[in-house]
Amino acid sequence: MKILFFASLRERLNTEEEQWQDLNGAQTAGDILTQLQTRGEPWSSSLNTERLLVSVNQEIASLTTEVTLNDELAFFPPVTGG
Amino acid sequence: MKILFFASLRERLNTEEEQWQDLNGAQTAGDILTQLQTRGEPWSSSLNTERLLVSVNQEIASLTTEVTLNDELAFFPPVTGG
Amino acid sequence: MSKSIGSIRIQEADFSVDNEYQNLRAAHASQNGAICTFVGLVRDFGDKKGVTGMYLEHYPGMTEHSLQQIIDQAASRWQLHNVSIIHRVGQLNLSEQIVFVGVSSAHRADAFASCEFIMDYLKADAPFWKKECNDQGSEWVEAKQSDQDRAQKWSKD
Amino acid sequence: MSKSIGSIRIQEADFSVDNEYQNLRAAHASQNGAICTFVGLVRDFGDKKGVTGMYLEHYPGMTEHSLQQIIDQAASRWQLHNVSIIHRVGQLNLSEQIVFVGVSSAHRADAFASCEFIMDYLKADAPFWKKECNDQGSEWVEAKQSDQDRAQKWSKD
Repeated sequence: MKILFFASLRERLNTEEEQWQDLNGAQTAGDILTQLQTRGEPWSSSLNTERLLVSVNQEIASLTTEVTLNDELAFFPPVTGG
Repeated sequence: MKILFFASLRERLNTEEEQWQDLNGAQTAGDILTQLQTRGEPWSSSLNTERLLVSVNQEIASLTTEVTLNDELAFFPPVTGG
Repeated sequence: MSKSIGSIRIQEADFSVDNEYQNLRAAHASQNGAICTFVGLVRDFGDKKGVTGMYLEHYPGMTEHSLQQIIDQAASRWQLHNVSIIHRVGQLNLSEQIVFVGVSSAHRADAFASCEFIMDYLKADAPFWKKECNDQGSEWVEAKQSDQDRAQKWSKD
Repeated sequence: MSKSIGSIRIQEADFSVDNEYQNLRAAHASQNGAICTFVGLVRDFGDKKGVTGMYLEHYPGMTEHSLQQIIDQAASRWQLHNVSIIHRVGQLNLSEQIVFVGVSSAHRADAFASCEFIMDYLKADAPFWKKECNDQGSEWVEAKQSDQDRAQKWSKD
């Protein structure tokens, strides 16, 4: 699984991309988020926001969206283009 | 008084402008219209339409708008620009 | 009443959308967040097929006066930096440019709304008349009730 | 489902509004009655004063996908001939062009509505993020609830 982070979230985590070879039992986007949050700071506070968006395979998704090892996930703040 | 006619009305009357030296008692735009209509054809039928617009001194007016000898009147069909 | 803004031109000559856009962009340059432009073109199917062009007549003097009133209304209703209106008259061929309306503002909502408002009132109120030329000859275009209705709807908001 | 229309470009380079307008005008030339364009520019006062520019980040791939979905929605809702979207990314200075949306149609109502619809959804849904640069440094722009609200209002119509 590829996991991407963008904008302020990318900067706070100092990470733009991870590759996972094993989902460690995660079945949903929310399960992935929980695993990231348990890493401690800055992960726990940066990923613990009500305004965090998630996409699965480049489509906006929710924390209940099911995921597999082949998916591309991304976490990012609300968009501000245009 | 200057009286102007535009577009289809100008063509049907074959007149684009008249100069009046005397209002013959006319006090409103409607009085002027009545005098024009009494000329017979093509005036009576061309000026006898519900969709005729009138302006006084280049502002949209109504048949009850008062007029004087110094005014510029115009009669025309509904506009179709843009 | 504040000073009127806006540039209004009635002309036979064609116009450059790029010139108008660049002028809108240059004025208030660092404060412009949004520029909305509209161009109306002579098209193939209006009320009938086979259109080869059109002839546009206007009421000189009243036209400019009427368009300035429309701009003034828009400027009192939305926060606008600049407005440019060009309307061509005379003989126009198929696919030629007829009318340009451009608006610059800080915010996109103001730019979009005012540009559409100006076009709607231009079509409903400004003294222009179109004669459509087709294979069979030429005919004055009938005014559409829908154009009156579109202008009307702004007063309900 | 009909074939998708629209041109979408995400680029660092500046763009020419005139080129885009001329392309929209040339395609379906005799059937275009209305072309509406919108340009968003870097402006001086957003959430704070002293803006010197901005940095734009995006999610490559998802951005294009998201914009195509917005165009498809617009094309299913209004009669459109063509749509062009350009969104710049990277470093932009004050008063530079950020985004272009242009729409051609037979009728002005369709052109205006779809152009504004596309901008509203672009701002609410497309994965772009702005970092505002000012005298004090740089800061990510906070998303505005009003942008979500503006997109929402189209679903009520």
